Amino acid sequence: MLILECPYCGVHADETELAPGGEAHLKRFGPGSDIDDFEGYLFMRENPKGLHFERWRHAYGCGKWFLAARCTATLEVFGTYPAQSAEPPQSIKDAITAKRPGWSWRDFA
Amino acid sequence: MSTRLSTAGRLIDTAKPIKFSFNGKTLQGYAGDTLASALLANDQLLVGRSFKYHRPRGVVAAGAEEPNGLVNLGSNGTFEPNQRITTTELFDGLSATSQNHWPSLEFDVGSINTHLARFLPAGFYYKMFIHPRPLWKHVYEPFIRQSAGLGKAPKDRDADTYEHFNCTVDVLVIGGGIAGLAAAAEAGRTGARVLLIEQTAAWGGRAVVDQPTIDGQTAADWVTTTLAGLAAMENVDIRTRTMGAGVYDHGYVLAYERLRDHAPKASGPRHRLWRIRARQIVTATGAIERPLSFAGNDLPGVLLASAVRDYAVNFGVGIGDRTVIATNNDDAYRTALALHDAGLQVPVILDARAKGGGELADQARAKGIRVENGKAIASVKGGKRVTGVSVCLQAGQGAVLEEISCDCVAMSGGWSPVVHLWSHCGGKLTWDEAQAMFRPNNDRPPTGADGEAMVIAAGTANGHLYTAEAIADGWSAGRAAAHAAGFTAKPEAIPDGSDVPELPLTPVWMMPQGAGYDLRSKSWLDFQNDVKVSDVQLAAQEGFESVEHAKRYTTLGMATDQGKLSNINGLATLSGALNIPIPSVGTTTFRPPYTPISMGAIAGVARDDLFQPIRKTPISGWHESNRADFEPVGQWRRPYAFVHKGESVHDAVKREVTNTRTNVGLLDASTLGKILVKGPDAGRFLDMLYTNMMSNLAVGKCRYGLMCSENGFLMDDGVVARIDDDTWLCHTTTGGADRIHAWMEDWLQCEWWDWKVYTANLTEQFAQIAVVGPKARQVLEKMGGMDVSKEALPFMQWADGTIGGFDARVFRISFSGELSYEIAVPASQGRAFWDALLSAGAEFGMMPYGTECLHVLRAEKGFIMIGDETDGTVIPQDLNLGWAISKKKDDYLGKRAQERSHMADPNRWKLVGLETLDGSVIPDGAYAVAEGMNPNGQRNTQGRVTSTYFSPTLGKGIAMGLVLHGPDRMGEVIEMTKGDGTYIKARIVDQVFYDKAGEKQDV
Amino acid sequence: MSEVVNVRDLGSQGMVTLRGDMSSKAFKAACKALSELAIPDRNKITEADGKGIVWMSPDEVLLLLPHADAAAAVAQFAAAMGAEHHLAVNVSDARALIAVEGPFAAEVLAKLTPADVHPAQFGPGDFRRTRLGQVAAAIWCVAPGSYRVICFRSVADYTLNLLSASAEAGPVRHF
Amino acid sequence: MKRYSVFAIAREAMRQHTGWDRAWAKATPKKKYDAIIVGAGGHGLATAYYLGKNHGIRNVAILEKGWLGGGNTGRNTTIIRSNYLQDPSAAIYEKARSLYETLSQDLNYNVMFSPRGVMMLAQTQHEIRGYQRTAHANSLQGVTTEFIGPHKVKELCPIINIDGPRYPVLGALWQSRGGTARHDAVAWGYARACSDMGMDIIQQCEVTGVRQANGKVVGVDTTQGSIDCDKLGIVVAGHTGVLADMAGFRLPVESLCLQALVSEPIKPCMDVVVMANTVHGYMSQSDKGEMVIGGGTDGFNNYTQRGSFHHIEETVRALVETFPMISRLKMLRQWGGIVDMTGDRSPIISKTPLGNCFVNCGWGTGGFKAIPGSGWAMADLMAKGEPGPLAAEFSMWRFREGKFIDESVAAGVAH
Repeated sequence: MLILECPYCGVHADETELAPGGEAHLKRFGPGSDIDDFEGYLFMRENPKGLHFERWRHAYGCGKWFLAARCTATLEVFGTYPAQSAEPPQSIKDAITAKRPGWSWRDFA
Repeated sequence: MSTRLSTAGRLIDTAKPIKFSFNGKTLQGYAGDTLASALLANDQLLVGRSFKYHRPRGVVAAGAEEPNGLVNLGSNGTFEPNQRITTTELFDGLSATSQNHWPSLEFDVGSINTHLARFLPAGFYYKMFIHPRPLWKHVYEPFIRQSAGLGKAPKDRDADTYEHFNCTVDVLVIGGGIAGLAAAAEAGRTGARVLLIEQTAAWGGRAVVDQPTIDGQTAADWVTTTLAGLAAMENVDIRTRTMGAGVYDHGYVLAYERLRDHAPKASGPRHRLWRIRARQIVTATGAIERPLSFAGNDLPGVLLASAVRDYAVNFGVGIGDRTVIATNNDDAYRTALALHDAGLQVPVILDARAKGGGELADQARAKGIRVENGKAIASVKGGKRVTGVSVCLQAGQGAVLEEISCDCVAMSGGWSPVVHLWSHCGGKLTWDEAQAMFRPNNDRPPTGADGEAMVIAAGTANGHLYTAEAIADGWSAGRAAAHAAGFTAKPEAIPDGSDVPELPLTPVWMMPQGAGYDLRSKSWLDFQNDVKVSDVQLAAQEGFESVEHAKRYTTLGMATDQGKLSNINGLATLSGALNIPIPSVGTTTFRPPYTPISMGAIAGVARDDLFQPIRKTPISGWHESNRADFEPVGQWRRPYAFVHKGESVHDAVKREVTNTRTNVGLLDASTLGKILVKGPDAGRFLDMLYTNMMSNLAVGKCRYGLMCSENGFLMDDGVVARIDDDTWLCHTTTGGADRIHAWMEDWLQCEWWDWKVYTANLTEQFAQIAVVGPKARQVLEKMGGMDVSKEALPFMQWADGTIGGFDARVFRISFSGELSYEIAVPASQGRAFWDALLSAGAEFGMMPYGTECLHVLRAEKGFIMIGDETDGTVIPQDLNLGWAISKKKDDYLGKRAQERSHMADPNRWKLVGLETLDGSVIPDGAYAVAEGMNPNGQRNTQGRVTSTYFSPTLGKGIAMGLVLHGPDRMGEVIEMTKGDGTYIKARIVDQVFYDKAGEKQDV
Repeated sequence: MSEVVNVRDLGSQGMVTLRGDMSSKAFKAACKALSELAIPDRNKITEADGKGIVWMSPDEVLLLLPHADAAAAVAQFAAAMGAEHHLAVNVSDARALIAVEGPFAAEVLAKLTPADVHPAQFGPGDFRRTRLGQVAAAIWCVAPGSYRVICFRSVADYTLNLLSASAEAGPVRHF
Repeated sequence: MKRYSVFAIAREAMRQHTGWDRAWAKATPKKKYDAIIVGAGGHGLATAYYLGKNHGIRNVAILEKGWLGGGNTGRNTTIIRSNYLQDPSAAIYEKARSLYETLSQDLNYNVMFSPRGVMMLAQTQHEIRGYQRTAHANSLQGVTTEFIGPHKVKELCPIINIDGPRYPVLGALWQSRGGTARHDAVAWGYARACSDMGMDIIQQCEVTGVRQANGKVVGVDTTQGSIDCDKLGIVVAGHTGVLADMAGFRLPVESLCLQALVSEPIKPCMDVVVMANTVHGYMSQSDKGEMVIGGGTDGFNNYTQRGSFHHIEETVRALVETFPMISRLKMLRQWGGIVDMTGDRSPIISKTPLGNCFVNCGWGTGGFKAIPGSGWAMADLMAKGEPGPLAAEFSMWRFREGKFIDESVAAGVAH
């Protein structure tokens, strides 16, 4: 039963107050885009056993979407940050590096 | 015999006799008794039958680890099977019956199995009943099921209520023994929010039975003092009868409080399920004594040594007059001493250790108790109860040296810490060679959200069997937990416990060491599931080498006690058979709950009317009092039809359709989604959301729009109204309101966060009522107010104004093909407006209609319905809705997906109308068959029906469906499945069956 | 039983959703003008003589006022914001307001919400959007033993019954 | 290998069961195999079995990082049914169900297939239409199902509450030859039969790398050394993503935790499997007497085999409403398994970007019931190098074309 801190309202929300939204930092590919890119955008997922970046919505709360850095093997949470982020903030990256030196996820490291 | 001793027990109040019944026999116990102690006090040793061989079973333990003492408790609405008698507190009028036997407990036909035992080894059913095939289902399986299964199935609805409670604490201490008490006291001193829970009704755990000295007082006095101290702390809550059931991720703990099991007549919930968020968890859950594996160790009268002691000290019950004690450690000597002090005989203590015991042994000898070192039990004599034991050398193969008559055997194979809660969430274990036990590996604890340790094991649960160590460990666990949760205080003196020094135990996994097959096949490991030493050895022999395989193959540890007594002995036996060390065998996974918890408690208050929320419109009250036949739509309940007296539901629908087409109908459309979208970028946003162009919609006008998922599939539709320059109102389907609003917010927050758009879900702010039918305008004009003429308010436009004095927003839109006004008024006025419409409409024959009429009306008109024409695999193009897909836009959600080969495939099934040649109604779900079979031998298909109804207006069946190249095959006749293997002929026609020109809705 | 927790529907209550840049002068001024109140910190509510402002999310507050004044307030806010991007809507009828009052009122809520409503953590002026049983709700503490619950109108009956059942089941005596 | 029978039992009983040999042989890796299957769960073992039985390929190794059958095969709710809506699903699940009918005889191992009947409750008008549609589809797919009314439901399952206040039972989709089987026995039976054919089942052998040369797989690195092979089959359910990563390609798969629980055993009171999708719960009674209950899946990636408790709560809540008598039963044990979900919740049985490397995954919540059919189709694919009719539609590339096999459309959800 996860607890995640909503970066908007600061509430340490119970899992039952949140709605999971799948993998984070997906780039949308629209009309005319390459089929591989489009397939990657809609279907291909990192699905790592370990560090993962994912989307959550504080559904039973302020209603805002946010992103979380979490380990899928231990459920450790390294931090949460606003959905309006092209990549994880340095503070989160540092927090991960402290626990998982040499980590990488897609283009992030 | 088993009887009540003159020496009163600690926990019972002989001044308060209690009457109860067992198998119809009325018996007496005392306040403070458990059902087990009360039965034993009445010499009722035999309490049940085992699972597989239906062997006679007696109580073996005194606590939650009891595998045998399970009964059917209560009757009717309070009946409950598999109640554990050692944890069932006695109450006046308690009525219990024993389980798993026929015809009676004393004489059980099923016990024939015990004589067939040699034919029923581990996994026998995998090897037989294979031929002939039908016999398995019809003969063997029913027999196996009937003979398995323990308690009876409840029949009635549960008469009790349950509830949940959520709380957040800094430190949760599980276990009210001296370690737990010390932990709670120390954590409490720091000011941390502390919750201490104990599964039984009494504090102090084992210490108060054996009474070591703590801080110069007896353990009992120390417990009393400590409890007083805890009670005085504002920040500490202590609870008995509350079991730590499970530890989950991020400090989530389930606790199971049994509020009324001991007092059924009291009011309030029966159980309370605690959902605790703890920053730190201390598991001071104690340890469980292990049985010894010797032949006949399953006979009634063979108990754990500690249990025999508990019954004597706590309940003043002597299990036998003559008790033989078998042990491999010093602790069991305490039982001998306790029995001796209670005036009972202990003919001999058989200590499997060559050198025997320490100080406690000396005390025993001093009292004249015979102590035999290096000796063991070869076998126990007796049938339904112990009559004696034959003694042999532990080192030998069981050659009998002497026979000793006795009526009770107290066994002790050493102690195993209760590591369940430590292990639930990933805590690792380590094998302690010296004490022959798995204990928590404190270097690999369960970790929480921050990746740091969240559980600390304490006391005997942490492998510290001595009082001094246990209490000190508890103290430091409490201190460490509080500190980890951010609380500290100046340390005070560590509670000081004193112990009689003990000699180390010697692991004894088989008694005697060299027991032959005849003995091994009578030495029980799992008493309830009838798993013997020989079964585990057979599993190993057949290659079931992993502990998980052996467990599943033999069913060891899969009984209702989940192996609390059998697991360690079982895997020690396995390691012996495989000749590998115990730690390499490993343990099975510990899963919640620690002991079984009621389904009622898990469901909590969510039963009957509170099972799930029922969403109501402002007009629901009227529906309920006017014979509405409801259908659930999401969490809403919408009237399916309003059934008049003497009508069938079908008649009602016909009447509603005809009346709406000829006079005027009234529909409560309040459940439709109404989402306001506002801002400088709102138009641009809606152009991305809808397949249509919405930015160019003129203020005051309405437009029907489609929404697709990024996969291209049609997911919702509805009418969009342009409110003002930067504001649109989007109508969604009933089911879509919340989903689509969340969908909008998702895109606005996560993709186009620089766009200036705000949304608000106004679905519940308004009651929306559709006035539908040729006389709709007359009704509104009669009510007076705004001009609703065709000129002032043409089709597909909206206007604000008043109607009959109500502030209203009126939409000229139609989902029926009739002249139609959808009128939104503030929800608080919805019911009054509805009533006003009804009275104004009376003279025009106005009648309310339900969802089924709505469906028929739209089907006659050929309008699609999300969920009928769509199913998550249909794209707008399939439904000939290309006209609603803007060609001007280079992007909208779903557009890219619709460019994919399969989406653009000309062979996709397309929407058409269907009507049977004989006017009958095509069955729901019918498929259109095509010639031949596919490579998998399945009949080919060329389409399916999506909506099919009897049309009262046309007096025949009408349908819509998706058909291969349908629109190009008008007039063609295809065959549809009837479902009974036959087919019905249907002609492909235009999907619009009524008012093809669309004149009626535009008058 | 002397200990009783009272659960009742407070009837019609004016509520207006205001969305916009809460840091902007215009937004603050407009709120002030409507309520005489300052915008509260996050997860807080400010209340005074029949009016209140609730922090709902980083770009949204909820204005509490008499039901009759809601429509006018919407217009007034819109006027005050002028061209600045905002949203003001009357949601009075979309929601219900419930009072939960009595010695163990906090425990009644704790039976239904995962939020930590221990009086030591959730006191007067504290506000939380969360879940009660299976529905969304907003709760705040007016005074010790006195709480308010806002839920959607369509589930008002469910929420009332849920709270009543929890109240009738009696205190837990944990808080 | 000694045949199992009542006579064998009797013979062994007379000599203290000393004559039973290992159910499957202990094996150490050879240098090279014609085919290597990664994953000794039900699907992997069945694949190996049919490679040998149907295609004569017996120089096969099945590699298992833990213990055979120790994954989802041993932690599911053992439901077997084939009442699926879409043709490809119905085909492979019905193939599996029909193989289950005679599996005990084929394997000479009693897997206790119990065709007691499976019903899926319709509790809304929408569900009625959905299940009627499925019944029509099944009638053309050679799957025997029927849509039955509430009274037949009550007659088949007396403990059900058909007129609950919230969701009365309006009917059900009934498959009389659906049912359950003993999950462990399925894995053990296949393993024994594979071993009997001379195949090597190598447990405690984790694959650490996939070796390839010019676009083709040539072997694997394992914790027991390197092993060469001509063909590689990846059949590791929730851990498919990890293996695919080693093989150098990605799959449209996510790993989630699915939960289940059992009650304490009681005397027989329910002789059918009931699934109630509107309220999200399903239940059957095991031969031991436990009520076996399926819970929900977490919505987030999870490899811990520990799900979130609120799913258990929702499921039990639903079932107490549907079967009021279980309120006073007790939950004995809850657990979780890692299931692999694809974009359309249907499986993948497919070639991969790596030559001679094949994958079988994505069974999500529906794996156990499919084991024999899945193994049959995967063996066919590995033997011929091209998918046969059963596997044809389950390509890993179908998503890019939008060619979904979506079962959720039939109001039902797969279990």
